[in-house]
Amino acid sequence: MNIDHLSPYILTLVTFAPLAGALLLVLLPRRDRDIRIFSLVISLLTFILSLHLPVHFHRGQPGFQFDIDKQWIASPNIHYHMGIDGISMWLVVLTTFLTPLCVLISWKSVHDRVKEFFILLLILETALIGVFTSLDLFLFYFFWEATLIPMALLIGVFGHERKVYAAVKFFMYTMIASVFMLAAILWLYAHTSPASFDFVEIQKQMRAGTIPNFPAAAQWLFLGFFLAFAVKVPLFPFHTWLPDAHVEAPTAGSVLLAGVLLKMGTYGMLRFNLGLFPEQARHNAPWIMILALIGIVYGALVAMVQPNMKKLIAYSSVSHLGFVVLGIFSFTQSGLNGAMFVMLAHGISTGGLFMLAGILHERRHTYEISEFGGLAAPMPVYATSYLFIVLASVGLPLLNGFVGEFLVLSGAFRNRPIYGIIAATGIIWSAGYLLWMFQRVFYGKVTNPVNNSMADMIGFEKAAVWPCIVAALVMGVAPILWLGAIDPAVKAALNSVPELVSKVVGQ
Amino acid sequence: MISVHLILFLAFGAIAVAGAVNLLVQRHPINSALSLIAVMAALAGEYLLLGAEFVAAVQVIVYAGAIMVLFVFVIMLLNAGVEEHTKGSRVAFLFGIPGMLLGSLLVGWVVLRHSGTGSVGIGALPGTPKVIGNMLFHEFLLPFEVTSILILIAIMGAVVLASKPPSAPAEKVKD
Amino acid sequence: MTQNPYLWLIPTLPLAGAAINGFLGRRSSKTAVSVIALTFPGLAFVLALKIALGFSSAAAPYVFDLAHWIRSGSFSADFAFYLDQLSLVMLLVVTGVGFLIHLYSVGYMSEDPSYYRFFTYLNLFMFFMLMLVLANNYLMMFIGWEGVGLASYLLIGFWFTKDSAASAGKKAFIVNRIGDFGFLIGIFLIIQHFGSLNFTEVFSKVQPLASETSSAGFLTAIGILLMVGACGKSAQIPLYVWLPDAMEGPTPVSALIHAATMVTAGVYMVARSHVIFERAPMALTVVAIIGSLTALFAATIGITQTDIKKVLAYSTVSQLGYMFMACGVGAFSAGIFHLMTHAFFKGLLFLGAGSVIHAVGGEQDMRKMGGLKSYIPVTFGTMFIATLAIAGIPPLAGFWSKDEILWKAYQGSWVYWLIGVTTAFITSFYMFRLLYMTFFGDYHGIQVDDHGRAHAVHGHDDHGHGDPHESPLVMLIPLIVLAVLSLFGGFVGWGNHFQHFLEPVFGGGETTAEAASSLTEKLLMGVSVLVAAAGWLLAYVLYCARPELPQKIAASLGSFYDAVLNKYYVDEIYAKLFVKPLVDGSTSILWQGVDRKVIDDTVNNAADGARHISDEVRHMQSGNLRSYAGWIAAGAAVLIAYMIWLGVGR
Amino acid sequence: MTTFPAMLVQAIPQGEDSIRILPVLVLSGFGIVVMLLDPLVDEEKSQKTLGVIAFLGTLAGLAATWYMAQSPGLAFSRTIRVDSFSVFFNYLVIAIAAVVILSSFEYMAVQRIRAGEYYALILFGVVGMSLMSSAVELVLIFIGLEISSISTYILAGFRRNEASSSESSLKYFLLGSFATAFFLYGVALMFGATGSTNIDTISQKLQSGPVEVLVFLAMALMFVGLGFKVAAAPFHVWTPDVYEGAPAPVVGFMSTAPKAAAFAVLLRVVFAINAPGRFWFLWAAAALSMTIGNVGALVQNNIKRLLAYSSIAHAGYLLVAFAMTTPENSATGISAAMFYTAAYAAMNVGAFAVVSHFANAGERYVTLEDYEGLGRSSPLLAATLTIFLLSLIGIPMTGGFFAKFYVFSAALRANLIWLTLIGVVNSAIGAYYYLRIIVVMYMRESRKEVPVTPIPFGLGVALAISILATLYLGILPNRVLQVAQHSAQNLLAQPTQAPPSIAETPHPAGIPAQ
Amino acid sequence: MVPLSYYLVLSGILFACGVTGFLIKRNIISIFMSIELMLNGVNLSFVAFAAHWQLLSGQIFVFFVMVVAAAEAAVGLAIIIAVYRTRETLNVDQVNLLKL
Repeated sequence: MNIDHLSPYILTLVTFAPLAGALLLVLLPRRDRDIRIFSLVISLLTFILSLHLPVHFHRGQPGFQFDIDKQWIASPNIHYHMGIDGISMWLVVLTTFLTPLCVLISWKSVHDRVKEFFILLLILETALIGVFTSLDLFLFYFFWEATLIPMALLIGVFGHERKVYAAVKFFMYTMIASVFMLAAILWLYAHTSPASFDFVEIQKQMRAGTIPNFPAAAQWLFLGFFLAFAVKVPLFPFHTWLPDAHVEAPTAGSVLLAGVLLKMGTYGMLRFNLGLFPEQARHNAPWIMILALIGIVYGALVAMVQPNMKKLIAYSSVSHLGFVVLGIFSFTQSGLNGAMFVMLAHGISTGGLFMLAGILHERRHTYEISEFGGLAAPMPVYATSYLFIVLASVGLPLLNGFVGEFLVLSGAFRNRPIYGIIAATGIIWSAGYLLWMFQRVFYGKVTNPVNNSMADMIGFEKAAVWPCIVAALVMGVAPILWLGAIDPAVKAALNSVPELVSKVVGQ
Repeated sequence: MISVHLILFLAFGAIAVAGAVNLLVQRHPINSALSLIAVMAALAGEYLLLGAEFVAAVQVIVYAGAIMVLFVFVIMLLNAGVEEHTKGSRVAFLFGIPGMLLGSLLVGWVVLRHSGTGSVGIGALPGTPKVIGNMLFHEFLLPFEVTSILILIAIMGAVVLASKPPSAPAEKVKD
Repeated sequence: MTQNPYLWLIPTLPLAGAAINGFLGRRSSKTAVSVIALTFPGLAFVLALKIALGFSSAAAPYVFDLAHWIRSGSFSADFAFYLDQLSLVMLLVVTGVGFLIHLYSVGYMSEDPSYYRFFTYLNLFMFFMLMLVLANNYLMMFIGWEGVGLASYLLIGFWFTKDSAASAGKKAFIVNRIGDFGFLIGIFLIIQHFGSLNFTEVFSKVQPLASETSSAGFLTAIGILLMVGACGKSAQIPLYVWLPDAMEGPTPVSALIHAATMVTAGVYMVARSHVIFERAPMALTVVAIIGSLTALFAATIGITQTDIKKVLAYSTVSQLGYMFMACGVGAFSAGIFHLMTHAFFKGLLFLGAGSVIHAVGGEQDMRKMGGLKSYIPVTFGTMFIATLAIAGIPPLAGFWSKDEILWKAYQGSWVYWLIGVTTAFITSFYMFRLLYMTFFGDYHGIQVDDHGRAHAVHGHDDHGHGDPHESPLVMLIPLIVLAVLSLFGGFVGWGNHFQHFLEPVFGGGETTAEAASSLTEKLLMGVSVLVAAAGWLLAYVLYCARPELPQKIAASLGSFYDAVLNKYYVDEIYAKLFVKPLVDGSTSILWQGVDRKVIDDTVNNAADGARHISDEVRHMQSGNLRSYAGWIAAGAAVLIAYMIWLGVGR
Repeated sequence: MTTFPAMLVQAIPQGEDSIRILPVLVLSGFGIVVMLLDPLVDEEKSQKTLGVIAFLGTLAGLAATWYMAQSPGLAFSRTIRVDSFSVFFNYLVIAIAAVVILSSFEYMAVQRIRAGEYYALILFGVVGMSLMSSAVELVLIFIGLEISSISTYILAGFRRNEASSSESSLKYFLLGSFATAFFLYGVALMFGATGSTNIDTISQKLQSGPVEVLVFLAMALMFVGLGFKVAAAPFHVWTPDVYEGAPAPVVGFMSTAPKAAAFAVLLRVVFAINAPGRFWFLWAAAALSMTIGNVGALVQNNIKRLLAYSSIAHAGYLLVAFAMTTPENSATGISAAMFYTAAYAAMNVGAFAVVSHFANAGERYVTLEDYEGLGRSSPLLAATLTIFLLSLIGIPMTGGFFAKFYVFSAALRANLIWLTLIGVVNSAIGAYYYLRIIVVMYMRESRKEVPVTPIPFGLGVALAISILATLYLGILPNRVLQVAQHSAQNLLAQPTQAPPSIAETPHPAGIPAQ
Repeated sequence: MVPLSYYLVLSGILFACGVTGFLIKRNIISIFMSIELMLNGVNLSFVAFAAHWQLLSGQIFVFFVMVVAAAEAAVGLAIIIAVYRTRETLNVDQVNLLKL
């Protein structure tokens, strides 16, 4: 059966298809239209390829699937080890799903250096997928760093007024944080015997307790990893790079940044902080959860008063990602399932929001909310789509936002009721800032005459935004499709925390 | 009792140190150069005491002779005048001299206390031209040959640097 | 009982309607839209009736499992429907009244430019409301719960070009969210203690538990939290503030959502969870107190309002308070009974009000009306019936339910009864005040000819001539039907039929009521009737016989009157207490303060600091060769000293 | 008593011996050829022809190295050792020279520099370096050091009508000979302490007998000299000025090749001799260099000066690998250091090749402002430079990453947690100023008219080689690393029982001291 | 009989003088001469040690040092001339175009 032929290589294919596309793109002549079409085709191809994963994924079976493990470098003992479980699979699909939409939304909005733009976009996609598929710490770190450059360039070259500041801030923030992770990785490599970067191998040795003075160092290693991830998430108080990066980034950049890049952090926490240092994860959970709570409330409150649409969405991301972290460190089945689901949901809905914001910017070249008002009259379709996405991220039942938040909250509540309660206020705040923004932008009379003549969504924009809406709806109505794969993986992740198993039972 | 050897050593040493100090305090390069020659001559004497007659000879002929002549020549060529004081120099005096004295005292103390307590007599190791040449062409063949390259470079460098520079380079054409 | 495999169709049909109208409505004609919009809820109603007919009272709750929704570990919540007497009653009310109001809207909204949008929302509302009442577990109930919130948000803000409307919608949604927050926490508690949200499972686990009479346990907590949710949805103190503003929406919306169905969801939820409440007396007390206070409080405000819809709004709040009071004293069936009758007459009142507004070209201020009964007799007639009903004049619907509640309240505590009776008095007073101000005396309204404004503001039609005029037939039919229901709907309560019908749900817990002497009951009944009559009389005196008196009284009352007129300044207080501090605090402290000043500046300062140090380091490179030599010599000295120290040390 | 002819006969080196210095012979041969041809070919053509000859010379040198590698062993009465260690560094320095020569073609023409001496000096310099890397005799090392130094002193002053050039030459020369004097004094004391200048013998002596203070003193002094050569703090002060003033290709050359050779010597001195009491000094030097280099570079606007600071920083990273004590750690440390030199050479030579091309006549365009908008005006050049910069930052898949990676993992294996942390934090800070260049190239629009000429053939080849090397070391570092590890073994496992050379036996006719 | 250490101290003093000279002299040529002084100091210790160990190699080294010194002298003086040509000064404190 050809599936069995394909399965070992599918991850490699999915990961490197965009890169191959980018390389071909280098050779293509600078005819913008062809370049756009070509990159759209590539990204769609990648998406279709990636659908192979959920289709042939053995649900209910924990552990990594489709894995491929070949030695790459003998010394250091680096393996080309890729594999996915229910957790990473959906993130991969999320990435491949969002990229074509990014191509579409950039169709008209990018006129200058189109070629470079799409090359960077595709390279970025490869790097992102790689982060989620690689099981070798070295490989992981490579892809992790590799996401930096294209993203920084996307912001810095194709961004808006203060693009350079934002790009450098983004790069340095993440760079400085991730070197600590590198140090931790190196420590692990230096102290494992046989020396290895392999996640599974290290986990084995860690469990067997054969790593010399691991207990002493574990706390520091945990922090090393955690810092890198916390900055990426971004967890309060490491979040200040996010609003700047978002405001300055081009639409596609924002979409991938919010949709996928942030998930790298939470994914890392889930995979490595829990997977490798369960003990420390548990001991540090309280303050981490408190940071997450601060993030939820703080992000929401600050978002509420932002005069700039993109900044508002950025802060809302801080708030939503707070939910994810909270769920992860609640160490409950629901919490982790919820965290995973929020990641996906946030990817879709915030991605959609950024696209919609981009559509406005396209027409008015500003994100200032005060510039708009009463838009529902001139652009009804746009308004409706916007409302839909807004409701999704407000967490309305039957839309994707709700399921995740509900699970996270119930998990957090189970772990520490007060945390659950504080976090639950988030549903009030989110309704507050999003609906207020919606009202200021779309309701009331058209104050600024320019807005009367604003065109409604055009074909590309619909093609880019509506898939998000559909996805939001499907995820809200049939979350079971996703949870089916996530649940066992999460259970496995939790079981790597032996003394918590009892706690998990029943949830 | 104080041997002749020691007296000679002290005498030459005194001259050498005096010359060295004079090199420092003299403000005109020529004087410094002459005092340096004195130092070298004195050292030649020390070499003789140690039996390195050939070395002593070379010291006088090549070092004091050729090299220092080169110095004097350049001084004359550029008619370097008395060196004037500048702000940096005072700092150098304040820290440099005491620092160096301290350093040399430290080193000297160490040497006195910790180095091999052996002592050497007059002409302890006669370094006649013959034996020296013998060694140069056996154990030290390679270094010896290689020095030729060193000298080659030196000549070339001197030629390049001292010769008159060419006209200013031309701007590349932008096409 | 008979299987109802098509039960799931009941909520789905309106959804289908909404979908069709939503996607195609923009391009299709008004008639097509109205056909769609009417057919699907209509079919739902028919199905509901069919089920009701095939429904045997003895039947155990019927659960229809449709599909999985959330599965996480051992926790699961599915799309499943739960049909028992209680949900059947709600089902009939929602579909029935809902359909009538749809019918009414066809006339009322006929001139509105975005006609299809209205019916899309309306059908959507039906869908969520039915989900709510048919839910098999709390989470699915929550779906409907939030969904109806959404629908009301959309419908209140239907005329979104009006800022007040948009704000009202937002306010409604957010205030509801605050309630939902409580509800959600309650749900978490339930999960934590019962590991499930299915009604059957939860209740069966609750049954054996002892009543928390002595101390407040988690049941009490759950109860109170659920009540918080109910307060939000059913506009009880302190979360009632959104309902009056909600009158910004089109009148049919007010009738359907903010009178007949949605706002009663809270009552339904409390009744649904009666098993929990019965074991948490403290929670019940809370419910009762909130209910009674709200009833009285809102009624007093109702006296002074001059906007016809605002009066009805406050009266709704107060009536809902009644229902909660009933639940609070454990008379769940009475509460539900009142819920049903209230749906009839309050729906009727709103529709009537709509018809009036429609008649006078969009005017809502009663002081600009008067003497309309000659112009619009049918409206007057039906509204008169409704007024009688709500005032509790026998034998109309309101009388039975209100009397039932008062009697049960009396059994609970005489205080409740007293409040109830007072409220009844006030209610009948302001209702008749409304009636007199609107229909009697002579017409103070301007001869409306600037229909343009009328259209712009409300967009309902009135055929272009000056005098007030009767509404079209399509609007009158619902009025008449509801009037009939208000007249005779109460008789189902005759001899506690209704209560017995609901017994399988609420159990015999209330049959104790039978034990009490029926003499007192009769006595109290008399009192309440008298009170109602008194209210009527007072209203007659003040607003028909001696119209000049009210001003005097108002003047004499002075500031107290102002306070009541301004709804006790509650909105202002909330704004000052919560909204403003939140916004200002977030802006100045969190955003500009913490985010900009503290965090971001720290980062930037760190960068600048590094640059500054770098500048210092550069000055190591003075360019002076001797200083370089100095560095080298110094380094050498340190190194030599260190090495010698090492060497000597050993 | 042998006769003089007999002596001459004896003096003629045996076949083996001459093979083991074949690169030296070949290179000096070519150097001389270039010198001799210089007057013959006319000014215009001389640039190219001589350059090509010099390039061929380096190729021949590589071939010679390969041939030499076939017969490992000692030569010239144990002053030379041919083992994979020396072969490694021979290859490295000659390859660097080759690339630099390629990238100099255009520069020569543009700057009107006398080609003959230039190429000859490079070749002779390489001779010195190859001697440094294969000599096991301190005096020979000293001479090699002097050869390479003096040739670079001269090269630094090659832009002779630029005051800055001659100044840099002067500073380099004076400070250089100052430092060399220290080194020499160290050698003398070492000789005094052990009675030998042969590294093997010294290490044996040190292992066998008690280590006296004199040795420590000697070590200190030698460190001063070598520290200066590798630009390690606090002996780095000369670097920025000299690099700024010297011709760009020369900087590319002298920031890599002599450094590599000096590191080779340092490795021998530190590990082969197993220098006593070195740990904390090296630790401090590493930390200091990293920090000073990176911090100093943050605000630089002249790209050459910026890269000078960066080279200080990289010397610091490299020194981290030296702070090893136990033998097994030393092995990893040595291999890491060797890999680092190679990787650093690849990326830095490339970077300077770009700089020297872009600098244009009289090195007008060497500030960051000049690089504004390069990404638009010359995408290829910008992309190339970007690759080298990313490698210098240490982004994975580039040689720079693995270089840092090996060094730091070696350090961690030796439990140098703090040093590693200082290192990684530094490399993060360092990212900033490299990023600045990228930012300037891509994210800013050019404000002034900067001529960008197409990349000529020679330079193109040079860049291609450097890029390939950088990426090769970044993607398949294995082979190079294996070589490095093997040579590390060689370096550590010195023949303990070597027959004492005549140089150490008392002279037969020695007159007993009276 | 003179103790070896005397010779060493002497050479040390000379070396130190050389270093000091390098630091305090301002005329480039004088500075250069200080370097020569340092080398001389080194030479002395070479010869002394040679005598101490009875190893001629010590004396051989002196030759090499001298050669190196000669070479350095040639190059150095050439450089000095080049500098003088561009800057018309021999005062090292004024040769500071390159800084910071």
